[in-house]
Amino acid sequence: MRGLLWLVPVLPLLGVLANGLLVGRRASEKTVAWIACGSSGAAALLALGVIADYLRSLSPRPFDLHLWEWMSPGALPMSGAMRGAAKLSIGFGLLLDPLSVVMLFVVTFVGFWIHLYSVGYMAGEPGFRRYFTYLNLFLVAMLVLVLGDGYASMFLGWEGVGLCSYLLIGFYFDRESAADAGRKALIVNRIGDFALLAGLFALVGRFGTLQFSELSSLIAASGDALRSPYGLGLSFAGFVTLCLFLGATGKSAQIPLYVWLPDAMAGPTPVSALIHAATMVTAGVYLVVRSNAIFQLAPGISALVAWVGAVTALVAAGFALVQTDLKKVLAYSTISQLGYMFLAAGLGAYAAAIFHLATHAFFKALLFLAAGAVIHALGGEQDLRRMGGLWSRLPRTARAFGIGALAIAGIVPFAGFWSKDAILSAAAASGTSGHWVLYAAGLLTAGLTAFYMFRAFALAFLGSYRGDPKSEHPLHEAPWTMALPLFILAVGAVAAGWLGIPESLGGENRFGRFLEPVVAQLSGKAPAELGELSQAAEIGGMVLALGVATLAILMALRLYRLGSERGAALAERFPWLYALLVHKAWVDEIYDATIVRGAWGLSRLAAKFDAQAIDRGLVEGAGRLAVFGSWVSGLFDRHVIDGLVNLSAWLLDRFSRSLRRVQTGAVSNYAFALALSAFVLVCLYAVWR
Amino acid sequence: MKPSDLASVWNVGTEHYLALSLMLFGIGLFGVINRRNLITILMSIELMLNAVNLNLVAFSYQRGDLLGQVFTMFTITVAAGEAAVGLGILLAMFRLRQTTRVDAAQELEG
Amino acid sequence: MSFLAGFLQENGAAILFYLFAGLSLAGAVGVVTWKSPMNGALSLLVTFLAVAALFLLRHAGFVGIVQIFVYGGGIMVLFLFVIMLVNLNRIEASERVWRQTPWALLLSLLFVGVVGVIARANWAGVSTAGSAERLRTFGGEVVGNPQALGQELFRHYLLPFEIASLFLLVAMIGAVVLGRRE
Amino acid sequence: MFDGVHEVPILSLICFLPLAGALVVMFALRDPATIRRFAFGVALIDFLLSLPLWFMFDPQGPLFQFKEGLDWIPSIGVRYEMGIDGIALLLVLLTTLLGTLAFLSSWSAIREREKEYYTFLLLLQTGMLGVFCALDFFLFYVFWEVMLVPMYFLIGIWGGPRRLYASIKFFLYTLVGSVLMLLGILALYFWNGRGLFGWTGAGNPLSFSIEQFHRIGPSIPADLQFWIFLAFFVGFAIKVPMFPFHTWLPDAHVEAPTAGSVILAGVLLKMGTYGFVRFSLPILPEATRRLVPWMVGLSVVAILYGALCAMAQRDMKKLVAYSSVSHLGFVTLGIFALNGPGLSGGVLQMINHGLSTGALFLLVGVLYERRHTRQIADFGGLSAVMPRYATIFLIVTLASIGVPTLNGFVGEFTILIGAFSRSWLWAIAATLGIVLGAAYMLWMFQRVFFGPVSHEENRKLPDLSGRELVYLLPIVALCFWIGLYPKPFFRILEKPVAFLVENAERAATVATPDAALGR
Amino acid sequence: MPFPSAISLRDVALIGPELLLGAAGMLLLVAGAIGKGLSQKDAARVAGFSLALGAAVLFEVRSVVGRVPARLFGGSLALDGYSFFWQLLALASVGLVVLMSSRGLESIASRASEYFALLLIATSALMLMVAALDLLTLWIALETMALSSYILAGIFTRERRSNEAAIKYFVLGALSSAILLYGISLLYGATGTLDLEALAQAMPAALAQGSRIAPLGGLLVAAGLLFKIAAAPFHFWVPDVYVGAPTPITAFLASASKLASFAVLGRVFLLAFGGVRVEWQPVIAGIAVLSMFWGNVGALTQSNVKRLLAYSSIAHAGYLLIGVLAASETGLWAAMFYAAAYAFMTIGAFSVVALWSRGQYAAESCSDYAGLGRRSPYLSASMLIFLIGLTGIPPTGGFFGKVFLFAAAVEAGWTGVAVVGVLTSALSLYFYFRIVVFLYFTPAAEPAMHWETSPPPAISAASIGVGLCAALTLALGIFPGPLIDLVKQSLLAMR
Repeated sequence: MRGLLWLVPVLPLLGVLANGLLVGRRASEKTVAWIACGSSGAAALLALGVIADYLRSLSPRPFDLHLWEWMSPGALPMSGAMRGAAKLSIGFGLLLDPLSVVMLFVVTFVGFWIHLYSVGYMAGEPGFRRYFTYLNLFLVAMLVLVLGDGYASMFLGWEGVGLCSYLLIGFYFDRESAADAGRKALIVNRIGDFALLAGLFALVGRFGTLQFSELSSLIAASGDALRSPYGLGLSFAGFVTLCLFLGATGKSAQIPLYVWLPDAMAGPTPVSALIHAATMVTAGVYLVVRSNAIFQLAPGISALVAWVGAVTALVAAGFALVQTDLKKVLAYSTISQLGYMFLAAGLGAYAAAIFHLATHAFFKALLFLAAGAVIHALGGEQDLRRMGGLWSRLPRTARAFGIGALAIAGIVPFAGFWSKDAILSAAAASGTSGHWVLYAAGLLTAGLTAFYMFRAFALAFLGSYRGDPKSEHPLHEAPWTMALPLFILAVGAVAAGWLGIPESLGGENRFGRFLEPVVAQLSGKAPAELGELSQAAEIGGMVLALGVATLAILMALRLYRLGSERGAALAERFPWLYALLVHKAWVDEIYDATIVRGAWGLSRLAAKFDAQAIDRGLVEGAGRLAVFGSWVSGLFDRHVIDGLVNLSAWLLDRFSRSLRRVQTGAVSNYAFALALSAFVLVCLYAVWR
Repeated sequence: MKPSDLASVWNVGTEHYLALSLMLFGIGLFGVINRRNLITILMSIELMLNAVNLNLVAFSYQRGDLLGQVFTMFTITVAAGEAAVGLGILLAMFRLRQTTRVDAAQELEG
Repeated sequence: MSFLAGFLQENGAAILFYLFAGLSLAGAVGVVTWKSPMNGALSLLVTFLAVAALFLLRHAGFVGIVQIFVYGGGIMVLFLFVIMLVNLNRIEASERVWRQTPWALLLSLLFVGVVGVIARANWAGVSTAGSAERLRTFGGEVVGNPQALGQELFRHYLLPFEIASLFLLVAMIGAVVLGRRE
Repeated sequence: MFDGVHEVPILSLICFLPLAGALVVMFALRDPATIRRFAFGVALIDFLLSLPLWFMFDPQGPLFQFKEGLDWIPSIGVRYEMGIDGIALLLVLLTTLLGTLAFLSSWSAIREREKEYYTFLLLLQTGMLGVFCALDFFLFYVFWEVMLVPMYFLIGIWGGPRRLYASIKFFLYTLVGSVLMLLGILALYFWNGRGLFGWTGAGNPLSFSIEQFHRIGPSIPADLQFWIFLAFFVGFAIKVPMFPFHTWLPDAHVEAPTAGSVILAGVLLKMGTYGFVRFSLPILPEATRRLVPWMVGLSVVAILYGALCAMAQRDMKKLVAYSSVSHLGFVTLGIFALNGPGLSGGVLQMINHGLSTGALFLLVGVLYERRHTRQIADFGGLSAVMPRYATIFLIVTLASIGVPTLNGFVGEFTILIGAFSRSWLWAIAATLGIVLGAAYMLWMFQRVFFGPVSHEENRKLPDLSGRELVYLLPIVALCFWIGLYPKPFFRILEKPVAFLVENAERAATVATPDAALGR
Repeated sequence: MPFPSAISLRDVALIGPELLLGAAGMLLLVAGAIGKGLSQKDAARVAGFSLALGAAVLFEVRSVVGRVPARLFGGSLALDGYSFFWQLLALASVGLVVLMSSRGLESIASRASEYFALLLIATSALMLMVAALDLLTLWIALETMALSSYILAGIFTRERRSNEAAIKYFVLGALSSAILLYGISLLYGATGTLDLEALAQAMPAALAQGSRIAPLGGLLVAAGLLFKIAAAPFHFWVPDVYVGAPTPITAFLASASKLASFAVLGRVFLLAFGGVRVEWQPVIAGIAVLSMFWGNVGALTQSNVKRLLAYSSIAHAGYLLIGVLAASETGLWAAMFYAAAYAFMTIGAFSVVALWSRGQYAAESCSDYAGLGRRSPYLSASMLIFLIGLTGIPPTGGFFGKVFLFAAAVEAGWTGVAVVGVLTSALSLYFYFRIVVFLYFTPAAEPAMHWETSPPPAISAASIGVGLCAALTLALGIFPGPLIDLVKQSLLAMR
């Protein structure tokens, strides 16, 4: 059965081909939908089969399905550990181990339901077929990403998902904003990839392979050799991990590269659910966990990861407090939750990170889909201030959203509670210096999360409808294709956490132990791991977190039950804080300024080139610089390089004309010249002798 | 004057002839590059040839072999031929331009 | 008196040389300075004759004679003939001095000077005692300059001689082709 | 093992078939339509003829295969020697393929003086094939120069408004380069023989045989190597073009007709890099080793500089042209990494660039044929109007910015692996070029295809015709093939690359490039 | 009187070709004189026939003499491979000139016989000149050739330009030959001999004794010869005379006369002054560089095709000089090869010019050629070939010639000169291809009336000549082997 692993990504690929090439322009939405959902559903089922087969086998060893040799570019002289030249061979294959099993399940499961949901959501859109082609394509890429048996294969998927997100964000390409957002996303990701690539090259240069299996053994073998200084004043391990982590921040929207995710909400809501909440954005976390072996050799960078995660989580949660656009709220919440995962990964609690990843996939997807249903019902309205009172009108959606909200807020026994608790206790128990600060940040974030989520809930569903009454009538509950996924995911959001009930509550943290083989500690001092706290302390922590969350929820409901007036009042109380949050700490502007200050006067020149460059944000700033640079280099081309050539041409021309002037046509002059030449000849010789 | 110089003055040797021919040559050259009347130019060329003849004859005397004189015969011949052709060209020019001034023929240039 | 005779006895050759040298130079200067070609032609004649005399002084009797005949006879007549033909008064006397004159003068002087200086380094000390005999002997016996010359010419320089005939033929054709008025 | 086949002088056939075709077109044919069909037929047959090479070439076999040899000018040791190794094989196939496509693309684009046009195109084909097949340096040089003339005419007669300037500029630049190269060749020739002025030679019988030069190369004294390398460098660097010599490229590209640009970008530029691989590296290993820092530096400059220039362009063709500068910077970077991945990646990238850039020019040509403008600003929202066109354009764009599963990635990835193990500093700088590449290509793509349809006249643009699909799809297919399963290509390159690498190793190492690169 | 013993009939027989040409010339004269003379066509036929016959006899002589170089007339003439090659080349190029003379001489039809007679006599003089072994013979032959070319240049006595050309050529030619003669006299004085082989011995000795006259004479001789081969800075006559003279004569000056003078230069410098090459090599190097530069740069801004070709001829003098400069076997045979290639290319180019200029319409300005590529495709194609060849791009003889010359320079260590050479030849592309631009890239501006008035004749002797030149240029570019062998052998014979 597991031999069929290769078929899992191939099925959606077939869907892509079928929808993209075979069925013509006028294929009915039904056909398209059937092909798309059929292929992804089949993939999901097959995945389940494979997973079951894998689990059933006693002592599940990693199952590496080598498909073909991808790149075999000759021999490469090795540096460091292994001397001599290694025959480089970069293969393409799929790997099944606990980690990828988890990811595989999440991706196929959530992916399928979102496909189904999209059928209803996208009904009647002009680009229906294109949409599903892209969506299937994304599924393929994501599967390759999580199943790839080496960094090369993974990178293939990595780039693929980036591409699909570019296409899907820019799905409504006739809106400039969408197109820009798409490009912004892709280029920010490219910046991350650029770091990631550097990391991979370093690995190849050192070990001559990119296969996970070989690498982990090689790393374990070389051990401390990797701590020797390498570049940028870092050890080899440090260099590599830093590169990898930068790549991760790009994909997973962490500080400093998070700016693209909020804009990415320009895409259709199911896309936001699938790509920008459940799966793609978690790839960064996956990467870090996948590379845990080498991360463990770079404690410094690991700490960095933890801190970046914590700060991102806190800040993003803060921004989410004041958003008025429902999807933006969710977007920032996603960023914040991803921060959580990185916090865990940085602390060495890899299992916890993945655990939270999985649960988050469920409830965040659920939240997005619910939000999508709301938006769908309101005919595209996204502004919370024009909602309200939908509890009665959209009961199913409202309940689904509620469940999701409870889950993310971390209320017992919803999924979020368990995973979040795992992370917090990891923070508490961690040996990393300043781990209490991290813990506090986590706790505070938890509170904020609960607050903004229920703020949104209250604004959307409680109180009275504030939108323009005209759009009230067509309000309708979503069709079953949208409702069913809501339901399924809601179940997931409730139950997914139960896999990881810690021992302290009498559960046997199945999840954690399942992942053991992947995240096993290397020999040497292990960073703190789950279950080192005393049971009492752990339970205390749980209660504390729970209390904070509940408190936050109540506050939120109290403030926003009847609308945003009280919230506004609160905002007036702390104007500076409010401003700070509303303007997202002016990060975009700061990026802009920092990039542009490099050449502020010049940017106006650059702007001449393209209105595109007059735009805010990191990418556009960079674009502006680049455009300016390109303008300069254009000048250089025309005036210096060509200039030299033209100059010589001009000189030659002058020369030629003067030579012609010598040719006066007067025979006497010629005779004189002739005699003179002879004379000069004689003189030169006389002198030279 | 030192006696030696006196001697060199009074016993005339090859060098005297060469000096003379050099002067003739120079004068002829000057005529060619200075005068613009074709006839005068032709005459100056004859002067130069004569200078050469002097050279040759002087050398042949010094070396005591006849080659120089033989060569002189040829030079004279050539001089005659060139004069004939030169004058022919001059006539043609005169017919075309009613002048023998070479600076009248200055259409081709550049 | 006797001193003078003795002087002439000793240095007759030198005196003659200087005399004719002066004449030839004078003529040459005349050629390049007279305004009118006619005067130029006449002074050219002077040069020709003086040079012929100098040939005789260098024991080149035959060549001297040829010089007189060909130059004094042929070429000079040719010149005069042409000058007549193009109808003297129609030849506007070209002014002798113009833009180029100083340079021309300078160049000619420099040429003479430099070549003179270069040559002088060698010529001083070249044996001046030429042998006149060898110039009129052939195959051991003294036959006189003309015959010796003839022998030389037809023994060793037959080919150039023939080519010279070709040359004269060309000159003739040229004169005809160019001079003919159609 | 293929003796039976080797009786057939297949390389000569492939190389001179177009010439024969050109003669026929010149003297025999009148009617444009027939000329068009005939010329295309010739090109197609040529391509089909070249296909067997791929199958009959034995990667384990000797370095050069399908060899042919005849005395040409025995008195000075010039021979007519043909033969190809893996590198040349790939380039020959690329040439025949792109040639065929170029003919197809000219089908409706060229409607005046077809007779001359197709004659020159066929002559050009012969010249290029000869360059890649020649195993005699002199023969190589002859083809190298012959090829300039038809290209000059293609630009000069059928080019754009500034064609006169562009054509003569192209011709002069390349000619200057090649004549200097000639001096290098001669020096080599004499050193192989009696020797030349300062240096006493190896005393071998006079010959221009490339293999002979490969043999004696490493024993050439270093200072002579240096001078010869310089001479070669000028010739090849102008052709590539490397950084300071590149200004002829944009002009030539913008003015040339579509087919011209395709061949220019697809094949002509490769001759420079091919020259480096075939001559500079193996024959002058010592000089190469010493100059690696400069070469790598220039390559990286070219990568970034070309990318920046590309970003500034408003004219699609110009943009693509500058992107070529950047891409070829990658190629040279890989070549002068002087290790397995770098070299094989570099060579593979030659092919990739040929395919993707060729395709880009074809696509721009398609648009130009419809709208007679190449200004990016004149378009927008095309993906609504011409979805098929947009799709293919997107795929090719992605290929050229090196997205995995497409060919560009394989090349750049391997090149960078090689470069990285030389010096991670340069490699990272080069990697930046990839980011920029994404920026300018997608930017163009967005401005042309996304957003609302900005110009009314664009609403009616017809989508790709059957013929256009026919000449675009093969390229797309190849892009995917190389992107997903490049192994056959690597296998073919294995031997030549190994040869080059060990040649570089063999050269007495004075200053290791890494140290020179401040590693 | 007994026939001088030094001369044998054999010698006379062995200069059969020259005698034959001379005789043919006189025959033409006589035939032209009696009655109403010969028609242009007949005269041309006679000339062509005698040239062909001369060539045949030449081969015969060659076969009789065999490989060993023969000394004739007491060593004043040498029949060796060197002279054989140049004589053959002279015959070939004059033959082509005769072919192209079938056009454009209408105005002097009455003097056709004299015209061809002069051409023939010049040829025979020229053949003697390249074989001459002593300066006397050499000089008189040179003078004969020069004199006839003065006349030929001015043979259009009714045309001001032709006459002006004649004047300039004559005055400057006479001046230069006077200088040359003065040099010869000095040489004679310094060494007492005019025999080249004797000089080869005498020169080093004289220099060893620190003689200054000998080198002085040598320099003046060099000046005279450089004038004849139109090397800068002795080239001032070239552009004007080339433009003014009748096009066939221009071709003659640019090919036969120039190349024969070059042959003489080569013989004098490498044979007579060979022992003292270090003395003159720098001079020649300077002259070569100057010529290449002056010729090519001067041509850059020319719009008159004949003038442009004149400048290119100056440049090519420079290229040829590289062969002498190298003073090596490679250099010499390279120069000989290039001379042959150059002769065909330049004669071809001039023939095309002659063919395109008809009646009053002198197609000499580049702009007159606009759009000719379509109207007379074959001539344009040939012109293209010649221009490519002159630039030195394969597959033409010009390419190989240049390659070998530069090779010689590199081998001899004159790399700097070689670099100048390659760069200037790359530069020359610019002006040669300006003609191409007009031929092919620019449409005919006005419906050029001259074509309508007189459509180009389908096939004429001149066009045949063009075809021959084009074929030869290409042939030398694709199969240079035979010619290379020929020149190499001729050098072997010279040693």
